[in-house]
Amino acid sequence: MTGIQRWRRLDRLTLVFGLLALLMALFILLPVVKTSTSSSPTTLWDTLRESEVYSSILLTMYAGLLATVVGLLLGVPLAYLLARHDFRGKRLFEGLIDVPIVIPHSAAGIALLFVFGRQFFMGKLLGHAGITFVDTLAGVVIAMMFVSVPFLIDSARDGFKSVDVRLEKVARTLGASPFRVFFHVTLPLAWRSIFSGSVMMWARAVSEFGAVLILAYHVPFLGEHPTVAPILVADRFSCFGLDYARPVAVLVILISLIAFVALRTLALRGQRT
Amino acid sequence: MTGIQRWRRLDRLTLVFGLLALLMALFILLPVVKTSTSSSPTTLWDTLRESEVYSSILLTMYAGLLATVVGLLLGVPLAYLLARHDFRGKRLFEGLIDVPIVIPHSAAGIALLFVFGRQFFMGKLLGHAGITFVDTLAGVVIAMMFVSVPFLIDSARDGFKSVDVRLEKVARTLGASPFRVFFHVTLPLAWRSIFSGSVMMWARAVSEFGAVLILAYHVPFLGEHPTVAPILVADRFSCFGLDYARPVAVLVILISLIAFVALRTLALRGQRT
Amino acid sequence: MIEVRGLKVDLGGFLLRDIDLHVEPGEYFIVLGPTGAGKTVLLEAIAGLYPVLAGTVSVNGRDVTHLKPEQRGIAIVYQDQVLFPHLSVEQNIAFGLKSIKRPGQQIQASVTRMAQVFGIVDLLGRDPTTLSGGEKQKVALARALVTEPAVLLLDEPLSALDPETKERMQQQLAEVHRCLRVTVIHVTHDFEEAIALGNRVAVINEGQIAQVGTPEDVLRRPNSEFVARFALSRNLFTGEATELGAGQAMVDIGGIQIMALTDARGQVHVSLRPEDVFISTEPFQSTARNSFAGTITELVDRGAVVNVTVTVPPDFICLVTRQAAAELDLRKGARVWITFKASAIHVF
Amino acid sequence: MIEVRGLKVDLGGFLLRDIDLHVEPGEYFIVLGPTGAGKTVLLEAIAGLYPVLAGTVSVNGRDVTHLKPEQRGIAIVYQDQVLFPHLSVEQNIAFGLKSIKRPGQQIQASVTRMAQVFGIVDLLGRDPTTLSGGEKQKVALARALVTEPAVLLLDEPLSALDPETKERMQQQLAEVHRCLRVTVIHVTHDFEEAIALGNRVAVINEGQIAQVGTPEDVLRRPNSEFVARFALSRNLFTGEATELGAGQAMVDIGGIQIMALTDARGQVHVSLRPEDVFISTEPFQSTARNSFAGTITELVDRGAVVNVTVTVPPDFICLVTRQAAAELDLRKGARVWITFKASAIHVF
Repeated sequence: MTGIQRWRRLDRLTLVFGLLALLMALFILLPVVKTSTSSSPTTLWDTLRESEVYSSILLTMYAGLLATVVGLLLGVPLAYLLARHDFRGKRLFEGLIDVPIVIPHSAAGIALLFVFGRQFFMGKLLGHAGITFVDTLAGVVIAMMFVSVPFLIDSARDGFKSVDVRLEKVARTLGASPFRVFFHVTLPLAWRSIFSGSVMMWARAVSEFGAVLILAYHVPFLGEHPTVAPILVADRFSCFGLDYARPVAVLVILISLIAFVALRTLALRGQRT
Repeated sequence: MTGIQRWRRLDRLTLVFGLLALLMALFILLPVVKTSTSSSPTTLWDTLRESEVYSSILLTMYAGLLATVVGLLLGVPLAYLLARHDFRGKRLFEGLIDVPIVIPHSAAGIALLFVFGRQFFMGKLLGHAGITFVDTLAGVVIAMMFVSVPFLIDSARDGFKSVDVRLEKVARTLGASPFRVFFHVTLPLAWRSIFSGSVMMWARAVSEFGAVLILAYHVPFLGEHPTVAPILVADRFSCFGLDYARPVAVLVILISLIAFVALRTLALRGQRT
Repeated sequence: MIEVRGLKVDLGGFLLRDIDLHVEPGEYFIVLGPTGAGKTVLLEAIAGLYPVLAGTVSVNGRDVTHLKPEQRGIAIVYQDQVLFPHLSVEQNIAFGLKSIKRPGQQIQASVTRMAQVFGIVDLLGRDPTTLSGGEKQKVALARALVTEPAVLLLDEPLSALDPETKERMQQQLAEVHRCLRVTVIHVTHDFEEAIALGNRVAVINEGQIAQVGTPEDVLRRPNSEFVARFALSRNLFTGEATELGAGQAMVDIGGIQIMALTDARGQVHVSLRPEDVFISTEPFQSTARNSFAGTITELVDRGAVVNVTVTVPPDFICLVTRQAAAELDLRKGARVWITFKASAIHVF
Repeated sequence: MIEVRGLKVDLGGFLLRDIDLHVEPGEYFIVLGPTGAGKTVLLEAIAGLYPVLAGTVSVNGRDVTHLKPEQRGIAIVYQDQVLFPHLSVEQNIAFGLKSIKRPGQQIQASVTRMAQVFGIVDLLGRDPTTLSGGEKQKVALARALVTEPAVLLLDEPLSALDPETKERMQQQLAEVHRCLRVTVIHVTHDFEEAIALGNRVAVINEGQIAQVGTPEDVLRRPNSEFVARFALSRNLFTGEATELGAGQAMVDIGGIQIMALTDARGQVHVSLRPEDVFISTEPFQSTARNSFAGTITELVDRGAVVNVTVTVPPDFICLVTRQAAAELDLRKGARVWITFKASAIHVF
């Protein structure tokens, strides 16, 4: 009788949906799991010790971190203002902020070239100040930031929205300046959303391929000229074939996965600052 | 006096944040706007008439659409089950579903090769059935789906979660089968989230570069061998330089933008089915 | 008819256990319990919407324990109605009939008839999110009853309504039950609802059924503190109200007639708070409309105050201060007059 | 002292306009208005947290209209307290002092002193999300008062509390106001709160101030229906309560002494519903503890019932049925006895 009762809960809908869901889950998980386990630890270790590989991975992580830091510095204020103020055309503006997610990555790179390229506009301006973007670390950072910062802005905005504006009002009447209110009340309470947005931004930044390829293929970094890891994988694949590309792919997938899982766990746990 | 009063609202925090936010907004909007307006309509029209360009754009849109449809078919059931059932390790599972967002795009392509490549596993299996993925439309679709379906699943799951489960329970007691309940109560009420998730998925799919490059560079399509638009832009840039790549980049940015804004407006408006 | 035997349900923290209910065909059965006693889950378990650990449910002699919710012939109406927000009122009511694939014409006729019963024909084209609480409740009831369920489960159907709407809905529930002769299980934490509507009442306490009986039984011989506390806080009578000028009525509560301010007529319930009753040793002329001679049958000391039971008959519980009791020398067997104002009487 | 002149605020739909308030130093000023009258926005406008369209606000003679909220010396306590959820109780209270950069030792001393005033020393280490409603309210008040604001704004501080906690908080508010001599503006929709706490009351109706005066003034000569309806529904008196055994007190309301069931002592307010008063043409012995002779000075016909004013003095409003009035031949100038039970008296 209990057997029947247990089976009864699996009605036809759940069975059909379960089957379809299983296909989707396998489709996502199989490639990840299969690739992660396809190279021996020794091969991976040897690959990591190649100077081209480790300088590439270092460059990717470092540029991703820089992009995230700059994104925090400029994106968090924007997110705060969007959460607290209403204005005409806000909806459209918020839509435009999400545009980098939509446009083809290589086209994003070209769009960035139009603004930051040596012969154009800001590029010229900043060039006079000695800052160039084409084939430099700054270019990698800018390409990464462009395609990934919308994730941070969206998440931070939702975080700020969930902080009761009356907490800020009370703090003001208690004698706190707007800056003190922001750093001692609003930011600590929205921190979790900002942090998990940063993790998403960082993850998206280090995985970027197209925009970086256009703007900054090989860049001078730590005395070498590495390229970012996603490009390295593609280069090895197109020049030497799958077998040669595999260990690098596995390595960057594993590193991305471990960093993402660790940071995500931290984001879910760290309710308090 | 009213002048003073109006200025008073712009306290120092708002000024500083406004400045930083302005930098961020310009950083995102300038490249998009500048590129969109940098080519004359005549040039764009001529570019669009090149067979290489329009077959590439058609391929991109068509493959993106197919990926989204398959994503809906398999991802919506998964999202529904995740919204309605709890199980051990659900948190971890939901994290793994988001993994394709994190891993480098080119590495994602390699991971897919490991499962769908001719000499591997599923690829072999499906190869016997006459379905191959390397350098075919199916490969483009799979690469696009892999990197973009998490957006749909997350959005659909949140949509299903916001539908009161008691609506489903009442419908059951009124004599409706689980399937009728799903298609006549749950789906119409979660439709808006699913639709806007589909828009995000489609946008992410047509913008993908790295994974498609690895899995299916040039594919047979409508009697030609086009590549997807993001790759076309990068190829033209690396082979012929910026001036030659520009009109194509502008074209795909404009098409993506228009489609995204139109679909997003539809998603925000279409509260009822 | 519905019969529940040995039902056991896990409420995540505590258990509902050994739930036995036997409800006669056409009976209006009340399940009474304090907030948080798991009453909603009990209804969902009966309807097949919540997993049960043990026990059986039968409807009209058929064991439905292993049937799906849509096969049981049991309808449920939740406290906050949960109307389908994407369907019109008419489509809401028609939903059940369309699910069981009735022909279109028959659906049309049934929906119209049910809308007439509830007086909501005007609302059929409306969007349910624009309705008031009382209107939503009527639509939810119509949606449930149009499928002609063998049993109707009501989850606190009156508790979210304002007092005035609540009174009207209560009358409508009683009327609909009388006309459609559906078997009803109605869960509530409100005693007056239980007394006004229930043929029989089951009291749930700490996950078990503490008592089953007529409302009078339960109130006279309460075996849970929850009921006892309520029973001591009210004088409750059932009677026949007859017209006595606009806004006033004379209620015959068996033996004596009391005057009350109400528009209700016919079978009614009346309640009177013990602190609103005066005791005097002699009759007197005052503006109080109700004055009766009786005998003190019980005195219960409660610190600063004393609960005095005066048998007229019926019994009235009166609350007086200790000094007053001493001064008037109230003691068992003494002959006294009780007096209370017409405005102190609550009719429901 | 705080002075508001011609304040005009857009509430998105309607306007608060021509708001003039003059509150004396150390006064406890009540703003009374129905729910949805924009009372919270009024307080936010005074504190500089909501944009004003016109008008000025001065605190102790200084025009603060163009100052930032943190420079006004006006503290606000919201109905649901909004304590900082990421700070401990102690850090919540210390927040204001840290903002104005007091030395650490002084902060420690002030926080401890304020915690003693409110009896929350034990709670200092707690997480505010774990506190009860009453405890949260004390912390919110301590957090506001520790900064020694010139004016304290209270937004319905008692309405979210259960009746018992509410009574204690009300006493504590009165006490704190007396000890700390802070100027208070307290908005509420509750008359009894206004009467119990207010030195003066301003009644807001339809976006404007309808009336300002002592609670008695406003109640005796109401110029809004909102006040009038309340004034007619209660007999309200102020008096001195003295011990009369545990749980009982004799309240001297100027001329007569009435008995009540309460633990309150000293200056109190008492209310009595008109339907709880009996009128008789002769005195009589009963359990009712309060019986006084008086003269009928007014009769107001209200359909099935009649409002009778009996001057003892003071004046009592009594509600009797039309028949009772006719039967006893109640008319203006007649000598009658009024009687009510000790348990019918509400002391607050």
